[in-house]
Amino acid sequence: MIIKDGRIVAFVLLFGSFILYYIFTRMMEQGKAFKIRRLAPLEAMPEAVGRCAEMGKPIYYMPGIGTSLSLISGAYTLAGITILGRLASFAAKAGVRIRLFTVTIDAMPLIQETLKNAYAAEGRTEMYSDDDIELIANQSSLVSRYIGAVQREKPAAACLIGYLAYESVVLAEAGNLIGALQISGTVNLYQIPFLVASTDYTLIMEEVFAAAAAVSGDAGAVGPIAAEDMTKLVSLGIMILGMILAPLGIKFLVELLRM
Amino acid sequence: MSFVKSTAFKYIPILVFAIIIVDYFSAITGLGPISEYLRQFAVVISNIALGLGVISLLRIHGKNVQRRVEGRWLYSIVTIVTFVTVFILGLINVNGEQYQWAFRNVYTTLEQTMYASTGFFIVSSAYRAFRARNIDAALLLVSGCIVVLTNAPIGEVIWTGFPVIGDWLLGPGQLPGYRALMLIAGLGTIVYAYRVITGNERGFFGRGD
Amino acid sequence: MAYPTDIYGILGLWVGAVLTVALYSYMLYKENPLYRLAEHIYIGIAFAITAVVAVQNTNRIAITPLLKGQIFFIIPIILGLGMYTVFVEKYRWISRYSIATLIGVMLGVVTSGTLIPNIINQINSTITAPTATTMMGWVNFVYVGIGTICSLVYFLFTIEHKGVLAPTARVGRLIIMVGLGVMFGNTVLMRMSMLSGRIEYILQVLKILPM
Amino acid sequence: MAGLNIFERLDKLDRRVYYWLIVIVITWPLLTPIGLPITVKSSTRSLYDGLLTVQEGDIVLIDIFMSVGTWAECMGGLVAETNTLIDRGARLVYMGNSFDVSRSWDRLNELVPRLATLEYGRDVVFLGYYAGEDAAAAQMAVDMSTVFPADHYGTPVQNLPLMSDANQATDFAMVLFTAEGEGKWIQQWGSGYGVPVAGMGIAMKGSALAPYLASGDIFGLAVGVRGGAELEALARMPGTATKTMDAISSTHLLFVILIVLANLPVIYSKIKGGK
Repeated sequence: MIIKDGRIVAFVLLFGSFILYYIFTRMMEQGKAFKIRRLAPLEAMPEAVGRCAEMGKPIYYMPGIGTSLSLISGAYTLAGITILGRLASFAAKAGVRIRLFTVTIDAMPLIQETLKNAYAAEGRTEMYSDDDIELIANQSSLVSRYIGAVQREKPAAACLIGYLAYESVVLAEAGNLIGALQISGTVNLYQIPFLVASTDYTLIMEEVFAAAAAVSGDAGAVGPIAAEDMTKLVSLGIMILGMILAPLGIKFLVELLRM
Repeated sequence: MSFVKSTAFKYIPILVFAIIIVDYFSAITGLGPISEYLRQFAVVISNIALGLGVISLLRIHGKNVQRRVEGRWLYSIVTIVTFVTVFILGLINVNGEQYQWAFRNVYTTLEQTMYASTGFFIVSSAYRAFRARNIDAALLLVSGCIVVLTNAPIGEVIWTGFPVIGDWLLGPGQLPGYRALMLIAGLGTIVYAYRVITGNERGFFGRGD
Repeated sequence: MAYPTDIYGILGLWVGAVLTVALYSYMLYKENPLYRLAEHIYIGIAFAITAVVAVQNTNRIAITPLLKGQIFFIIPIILGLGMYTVFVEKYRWISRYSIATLIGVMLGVVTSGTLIPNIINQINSTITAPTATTMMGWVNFVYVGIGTICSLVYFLFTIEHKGVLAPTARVGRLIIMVGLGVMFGNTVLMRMSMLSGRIEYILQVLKILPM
Repeated sequence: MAGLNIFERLDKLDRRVYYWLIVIVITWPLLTPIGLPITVKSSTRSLYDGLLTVQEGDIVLIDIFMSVGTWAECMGGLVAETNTLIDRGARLVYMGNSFDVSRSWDRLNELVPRLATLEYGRDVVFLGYYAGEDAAAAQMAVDMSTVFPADHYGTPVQNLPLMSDANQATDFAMVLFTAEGEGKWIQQWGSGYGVPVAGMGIAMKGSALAPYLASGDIFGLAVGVRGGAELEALARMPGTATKTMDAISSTHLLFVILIVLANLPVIYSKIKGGK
């Protein structure tokens, strides 16, 4: 067998999805319109930046605590950095300073370029400063640093978008205490309840990725998102069929999925 | 040269991805070690890149000291001195008594303490979130409280029914929500990977900018 | 474990206790100089220890094999050092190669790590008939199955929630709320056990509780 | 605050009030233990029963995934497991992929003085830190010595008699995970080589691992400090986890009371709004 046992379905799933994404991208390029849903957290960004401009305060950004871009958490960190680009263009227009805290040290060049590009696009290259990117060694020391800075500087808004773990409740509550407008988002499902509880807007699970796509808005980004709903429908179909087959004692589908 | 500077690197993620994923699916021997080496390469790159963080730390705090920024520079000295001392001690001998003392009494303590501080924040977070404004919030509240009372021995003392309902909630009760969230996270991740691979994600390795 | 008798041991315990109190003074009082001191010690020591570990790792994974003749370990070393070109505008393109390698590995790890656990296993567990053929087993099977389907419908976004989809998505949302409540409640256990550990430590240092 | 009724005042309660309340309700039972009875959950019992099937000389792998931050949650259970396994005469191999794992190992030795009575290298080995998840576990399953050419103290594994008997997955009677990182053992050692897998997880693992428990992929699970206390009760060795349980009771009760208080203003305003 060319494909390892137990991974055939995974193979079909991965490349089947890729083909589907490609088809939808092409459809979109040929004029078919897909509506990407409204994402309130993204739409709240101008408000957050506006508030900072009004109060003369910076906005805080935290793309999560993934230790390296090369890990699974790196995907969420990367999405967080893409969304940072969007925020930075609003911030550049309003002249609001972004202060960023991160432990993903190997993402530093990427963060730097994202900010520099966003500022340059608005003709505000002078806004960039290396000092606004604070790299911190690990998760818990970042927590101590962030909540300390929040109290001292009292930012008017904060974004926590990326791979978040236990710190989400601490950072969000610290921001809440000073009345900052907070936008959050994570794919770590254990943290969703805390973010929903303590921040004003939350990107839940895949919305983080959808938001990163909405940032660019072109066919290559939006098409696959529309196709994703198709993969959900397929999953639903399999589950409904399986639910009917199980009581009849037919194990065919279960066996098939194990392939 | 401009190809090397501005374009060639965009193909590297695709190449590396292809090697790892082919190794994952196929039984071709020989790819396994390459894929494993690539993962190790990533670890090495990240570890070497840590120096960027050290530079950032020394620059930010060094500037504070140099400019005598009020209310900050003395603290910045503490940061720099702590870093330099412990780092040098560690380089000399990681099993040395002084380094281990700092590790055990300062670092370990701070780690445990900061992590545990969530115990405070989780309560104030719940105090605000757990309000039965509508049926959705009421369900969150009730299921949360039952689990809390299931985990604590006192719950059983109050009512023997708590662990019974709680164990159901911890098992099948929460499973559909958990599964659906896992599923959409998974499907969303695959889409995202596709966008990065095809260069449709912004950023310097994307098509845009 | 007994209460230490040597000066370094006792000093260590007290340093630990003071740092614990310093960090908690933020929550129990407010941001203050003592907290700030602990914070600055923390970011310094965390970097020191992470950096020592990074040096060890680099040595172990790359430099030792390189010196033993595994010449290709020069690649990650060069790519790692390439990261530092961000400080020189003219050569910063080199850092893109390092980042590109990291992202490539991430893509491989993410896709291979997601397909089976996140997607296929979740679907398969939902449609696998219960092993114990009790009444409760089947009730749970039906609840979990229908619940998962409803919750997934809630997350359909390009298709409007109309007709039969509207009540399905609504039920889905409620079921997700139950799940989130359980996760919240469960997390409380861990947070409180850790906080209790810290308070016990302080009481031990003060010799109120035995070590 | 004048002019506000009690409910509105409750709504605006300074959070430091309940932060202090938490400190008080944790301290109080630590000083005067109540000792509420702890009922053992079935998943913990199956873990313990599994430990009791270990025969003299069997080799058990214990993966200490926890960082020092998680001691309060998982150390009690790890101690109870270790003690039980020593009673059974098992040979123990410890490792972990948190870089501070050596601190956890030292702490375990302080809490289980009997570990020192075993002969190091023959009955017990601490291999130390390893990096990576599935790939590392898969490699260990085939040839342990390629992942760990030497133990934590730098002794080559060839010089450790225990490791010559324990060089691949099938040499082990079971794998116990601690805190997290269970996925690789379930996938690589459980499904791959049929090695029984179980362990103790942080509280959140109670939800995440429920399906694995139901399907038999893991034979038992102790959940968080509560699970640790249950293990201690089964092994009749009350320790750190049991001590914590009173504080767990008091804080959890406080938590529920605060939630009820928080809801009074909501109910009040609903009644008032309804009029």
